[in-house]
Amino acid sequence: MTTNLCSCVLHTRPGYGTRVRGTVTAIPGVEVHAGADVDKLIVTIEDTADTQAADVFAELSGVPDVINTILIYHYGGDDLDDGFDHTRTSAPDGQG
Amino acid sequence: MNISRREFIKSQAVAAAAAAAGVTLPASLLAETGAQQADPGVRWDKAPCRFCGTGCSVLVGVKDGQVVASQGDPDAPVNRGLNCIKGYFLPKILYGKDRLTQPLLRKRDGVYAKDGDFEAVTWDEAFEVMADQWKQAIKRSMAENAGKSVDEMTSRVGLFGSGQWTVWEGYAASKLLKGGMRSNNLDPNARHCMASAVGAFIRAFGIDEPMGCYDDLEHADVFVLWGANMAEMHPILWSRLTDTRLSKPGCEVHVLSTFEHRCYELADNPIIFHPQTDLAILNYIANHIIQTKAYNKDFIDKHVQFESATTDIGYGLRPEHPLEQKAANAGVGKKAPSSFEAFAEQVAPYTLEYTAELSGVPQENLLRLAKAYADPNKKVSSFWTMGFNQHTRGVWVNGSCYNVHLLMGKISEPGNSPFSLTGQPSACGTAREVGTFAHRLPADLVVKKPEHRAFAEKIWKLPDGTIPGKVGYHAVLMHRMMKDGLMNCYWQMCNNNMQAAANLNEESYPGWRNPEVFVTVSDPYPTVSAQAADLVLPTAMWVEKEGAYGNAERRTQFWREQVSAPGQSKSDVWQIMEFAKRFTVEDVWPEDLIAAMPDYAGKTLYDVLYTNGQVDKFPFDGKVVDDRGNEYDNHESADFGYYVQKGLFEEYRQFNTGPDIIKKGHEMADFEDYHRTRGLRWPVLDGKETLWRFREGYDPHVAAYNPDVEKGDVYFYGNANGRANIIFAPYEPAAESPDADYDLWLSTGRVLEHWHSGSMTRRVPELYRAVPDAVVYMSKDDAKKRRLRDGQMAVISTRRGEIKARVETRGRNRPPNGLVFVPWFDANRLINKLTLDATDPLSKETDYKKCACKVERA
Amino acid sequence: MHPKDKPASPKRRELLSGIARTACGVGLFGLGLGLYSRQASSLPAWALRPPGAVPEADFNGACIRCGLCVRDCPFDMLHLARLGDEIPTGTPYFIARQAGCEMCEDIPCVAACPTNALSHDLTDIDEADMGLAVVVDQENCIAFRGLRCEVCFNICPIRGKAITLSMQRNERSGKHARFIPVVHSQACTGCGKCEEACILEEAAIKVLPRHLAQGKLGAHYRLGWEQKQQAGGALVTPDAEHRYNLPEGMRYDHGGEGLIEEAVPFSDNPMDTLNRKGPL
Amino acid sequence: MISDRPPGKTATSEQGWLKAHKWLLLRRASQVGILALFLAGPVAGVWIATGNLSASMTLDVLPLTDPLLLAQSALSGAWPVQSAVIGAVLVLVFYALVGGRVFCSWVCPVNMVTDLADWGRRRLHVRKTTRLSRNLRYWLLGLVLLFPLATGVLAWEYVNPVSLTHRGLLFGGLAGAAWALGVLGAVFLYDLLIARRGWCGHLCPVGAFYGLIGAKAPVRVAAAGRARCDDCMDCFEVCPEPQVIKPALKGAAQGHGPVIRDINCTNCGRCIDVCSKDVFGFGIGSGLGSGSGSGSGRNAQARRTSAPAVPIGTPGDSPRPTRSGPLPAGRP
Repeated sequence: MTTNLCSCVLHTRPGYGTRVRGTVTAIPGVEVHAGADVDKLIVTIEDTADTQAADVFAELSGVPDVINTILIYHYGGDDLDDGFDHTRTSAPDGQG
Repeated sequence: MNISRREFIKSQAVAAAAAAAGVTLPASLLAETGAQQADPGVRWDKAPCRFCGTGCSVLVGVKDGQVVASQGDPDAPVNRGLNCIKGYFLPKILYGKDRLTQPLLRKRDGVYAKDGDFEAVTWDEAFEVMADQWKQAIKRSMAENAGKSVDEMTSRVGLFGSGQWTVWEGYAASKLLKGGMRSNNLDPNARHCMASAVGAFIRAFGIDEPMGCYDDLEHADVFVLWGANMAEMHPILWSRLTDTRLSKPGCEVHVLSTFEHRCYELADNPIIFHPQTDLAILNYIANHIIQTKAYNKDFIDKHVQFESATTDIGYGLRPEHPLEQKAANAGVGKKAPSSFEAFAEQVAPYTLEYTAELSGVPQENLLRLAKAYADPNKKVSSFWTMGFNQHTRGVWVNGSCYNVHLLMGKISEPGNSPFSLTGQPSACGTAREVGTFAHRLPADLVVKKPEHRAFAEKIWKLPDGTIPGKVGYHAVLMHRMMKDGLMNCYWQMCNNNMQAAANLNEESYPGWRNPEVFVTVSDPYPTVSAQAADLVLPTAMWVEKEGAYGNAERRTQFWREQVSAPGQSKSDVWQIMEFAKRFTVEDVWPEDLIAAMPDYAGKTLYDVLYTNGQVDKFPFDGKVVDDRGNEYDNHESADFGYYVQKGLFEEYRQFNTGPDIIKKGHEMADFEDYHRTRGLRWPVLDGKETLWRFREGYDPHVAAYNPDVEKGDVYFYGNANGRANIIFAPYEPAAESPDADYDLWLSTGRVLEHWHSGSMTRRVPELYRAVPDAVVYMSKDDAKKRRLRDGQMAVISTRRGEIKARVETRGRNRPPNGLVFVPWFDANRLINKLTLDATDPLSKETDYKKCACKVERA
Repeated sequence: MHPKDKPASPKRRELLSGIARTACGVGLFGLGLGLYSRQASSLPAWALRPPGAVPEADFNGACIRCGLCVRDCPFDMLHLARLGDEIPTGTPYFIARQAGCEMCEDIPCVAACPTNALSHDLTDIDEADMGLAVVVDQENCIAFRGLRCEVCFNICPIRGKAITLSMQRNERSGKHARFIPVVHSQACTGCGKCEEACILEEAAIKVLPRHLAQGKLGAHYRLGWEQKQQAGGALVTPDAEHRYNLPEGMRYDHGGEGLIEEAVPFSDNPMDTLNRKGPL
Repeated sequence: MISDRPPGKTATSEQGWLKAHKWLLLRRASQVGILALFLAGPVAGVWIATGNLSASMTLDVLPLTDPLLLAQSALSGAWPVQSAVIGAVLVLVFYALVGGRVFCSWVCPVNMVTDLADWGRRRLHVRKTTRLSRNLRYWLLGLVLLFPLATGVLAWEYVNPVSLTHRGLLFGGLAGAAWALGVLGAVFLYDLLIARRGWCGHLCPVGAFYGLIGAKAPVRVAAAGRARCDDCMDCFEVCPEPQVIKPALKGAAQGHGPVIRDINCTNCGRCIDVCSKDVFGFGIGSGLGSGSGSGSGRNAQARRTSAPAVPIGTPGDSPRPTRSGPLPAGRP
């Protein structure tokens, strides 16, 4: 099964970085890593059981106070949770 | 610290987006993305540092069979991730451009010739020629020993080993020489380094090695440095000491040396004394303690007995030397029983006035030092290294320091510690503990005692009377014997004695190049020693083999083989065991000895010593696997077909661990335990380390030996009566002092950037650039008097030779007028041409710190 | 062409116009040379002048590019800039990272200089000013990370004055000290030995021209404590004695310590202790 | 007529090759020898003369300084050191005696290249040349001295081929030597293709300066045997400053003496070599006080007759050089 993982930069209206972070974090598969203080959110989007990363990405531009979204990185491949590590038994999310 | 593939991809995605947006990532995230990107595919594993006796742990990063990265081990208790400048460059020592990769033999017309040129040969040819030489020499020894008792036997073959050997290398060598070849001519370079400390430990406590540990560095209120430039020689310990000095209110540092060095930057009480007068200063302190009645009477009554050393014992020179002729008791180490009152009388002449006059130290400095020791409320740790050990009265001066601590009872508890630091990474673990000294057997046993020999023969499954009872030739004596043609085969491993041994021109070099002598040198690099050898064997070093080192605080640390050695290089343990295959018992043992164990007839020494059911007990399935699933090679085990290191270590453990051992107190943990830990401090009992020895609560042996011991009290179980010895020794002058012709003291030593003889550190370009050449440190006045300026070439000469070096009056070492200091690492300036081969008659350790020289314009 | 209209003969005219042409040509050449020389006179920050060099603006006039200083350097660490180098051609320089100045006491390079481009007023090498060492990278300097290096300190010829070590606690390890190199601008001669010896792949300590290396305090501002020390006392009338309302057992130090609890908390009267106010 | 016969051929055939190249060989020996003295240090480790033509120290005792450079340095405001002043005075006195432009023909390494270019012109029959004023060099000299005064920078030293070459060879190692060759190559091509004797004879301010120093030098070439001249023109053909010959050789009628008094005569002696009629020879003239060739009289305007020169290297003598090999006072 194919898994998608993207990262993108979300530009928000000046001063709304923190607020937008709260909004988008609630979306399944979305994680905000940094940048709320400078109104440029560093966001990753992963496929979940119900959603495709691409759809979520499109959805993000519709979030209030988001000015622009730029896709930076996309990974699409198999077996994201297999074969890399022998010592860890459980992946951080069990959705691979 | 693997992360999952998903996390890895995600971290890359985040890093890319952050870079695009110009957003700074939080440190925690950065570490995750950064670390994984910086070293993908690097396998990390731990190893102790290759250099000094501190025993810092490092992590070694290997990729594609090369050590590509290193870091201080953040989980190591000694260094907590830190390194000194040498440790920083550890990987580079493996990759000097001139690594030796094949055996080299001096040849002419296709055959070995002493005056031939080096040619590449196979290992087979190398060992064939070498074994032939050794067999001839052993044959002569056997003829000479015919009819002699085991206590009178001598041998014409010898091996010069090392405090840089791994534990099993030293053990395998000890077994081959003493058990196999019946030669006690096995001595380590620790003879030049730690022998005086060993002698004093045995004389005072009956058991070797410090009672304290590095944690004393955090617990002491007062630090006293006696002839130890810790700031440069034990850099990480010095940073611990400094931290304590900075952070603990009232902490003070006393530094004593014959010249000003980096430690004086931190000194609260800086003391520069005239060479050799440390003996007097220590007696003055003892006198002060007694005069002011500050001594711990209770401790003395319960735990101490008094003795008195034989005096006027000479200087360990050749017997025909005038100084030896003049000495009343040359080489006599006997002690006479004494008492507190007698001791008090003996130290009484060492008054403040007399000592200040003799030592050149202002009275107030001496008094301050004595008061620090005498203050019952201050915990005092004394540290010393070569200033005490490389001393014609090294055993005495070590002992006099114990005297002071014992008078006050300031010993064997946190912060109160007389502490002998070591120079080499395994001076303790290998040189001392596995019996590589000419007089020793593993675990503090000695060849002189028949019951010790019998115990070793039992473990080694050898016939009774195999091990000779006469002490072999020590390091300095070996060179004299070679020069005199009485020792004919010499094998040097893992050190550089041609650069180390004193009086090169008159003793070492003529000895090595004596046509009657065959010299083998095993080394990774073409050192001065290799140049002077007849056969050079390329050697695997450091993490090119599985190893174990024991540092100065009794901590034994293991590492696995990380990378393969280049070319045909082989580890020392491989060389020793492989060489043993060249000898049958008939070659080395007389018939009556073989008759005692007829099963051994026709067998090789390899069969007898190493495939004895013990060393070859642990199977090897082609790889070593760690607890994270990483796989490592082990070339020796692959070659011999069993887990060599484990077999040797576990057999060695029969000497120090077990119900029937002779000398308790050296217990060690299982082989595998050491691979799991950042080292363990012995004795390890029930899996627990011992931090402070001889004190109830810290050391379980105390209660075992003395069930009536009070809580927290001490018991010096190394001695049969449980008491430590306070041994009076007077001040006696140095072997050679400045005079009209040679008007300066010459002291030698080391620098932070280079270690051992510079054979490794000088091959690190950055270290070489930082300190390229040895210079002669001298005072501005002395330089001016000789019309010398900084940077000018000067000739430094003694009665034995001369070298040229640039003058340095502004450097890190500031000698007082009348003394010059030359560091030791520079193969182009062999300071050992100048130094005198006078030794402590008791420890046989050379005094590299004192002889007379002159300095002139080149 | 109306030769008769002109008072000058054709020959004279030719001569005059020739002179004019020459003057023009030479002028243009001079302009070009001037522009080129301005550009060629700039010294990159990594190139250092020998000891005693006059300020760079004067140096390019004073130095006659003879190379005698280079030849007289006993350590061969001086170079003469070649055509095409970024350094004014023919002038002496050294690159600290390659080889620093050994600071000979007799300063042979200065003695050799025929023009005072290396000022003969410099007689004490410790007074030389070739630049100023700066620890430019505190992130990668391993001493800042707690490793025991101190090569720059060890090699510094103005020992203990130009570079000192500031000993600080290593909070991360909790039991080691850090030995941090600190450069003192008054004592540093810019000899470059520290940069040469720095064991990093890129030196973390670099010698820079002083104008690049140093900040400058606003002309109006003085450091009070330094001025007080220099003056040997307060610049204005010292503070009068202060007195404070304090509970028993407390003291107040005006000088800086502030509130101090007395070492002996017990009064002879047990009731005082029992009835004492405040937290236990 | 001239072009078809290499100059000096007649002299060679009549008097032998060696004699027809005597002064040329001596000059080359001097130029190469001086260079070798300097190169012996960096190449072979034999330190005889250190520094370069700008300032040097020979055997640790003899300082020599280029007075022009010292003047520039001083004009920029730098106070010279005593030894440098002594060195400059020594140089000034020497060239004032032997002829200023002796520097050009006997010392300067660029001369070998420009001579080569001129030889190439003859061999390749390059006739085209840009006409330049021979006075251009004085303009440039003025400019050279003006620069340090105005800007405090020795601007000339950034482009001076003489010192660039010498420094390149002595201090630059292989790369420096390559640069030196490059600079020399440029001068060579300029002289070969653009202007005959363009550099040394028209532009070089260093030569101009030395010419002025030696204005009244007693050592001169004299056309003592001008009566024998057969008008072969070889001397004009080889002379780097041919304008200097005419008054002495052909000016008898105008009352000119036979001594070449022009300050731009480089005392190279090439005219002596190539003349099959032994017209020329070196001599010590009483040039001082003759008033000729001074300041304004640059262009062969020796107006007064003066005492005939005393020949010192006259034809027929065995080759007896005035100096053997490298000049001992070798103007660095």
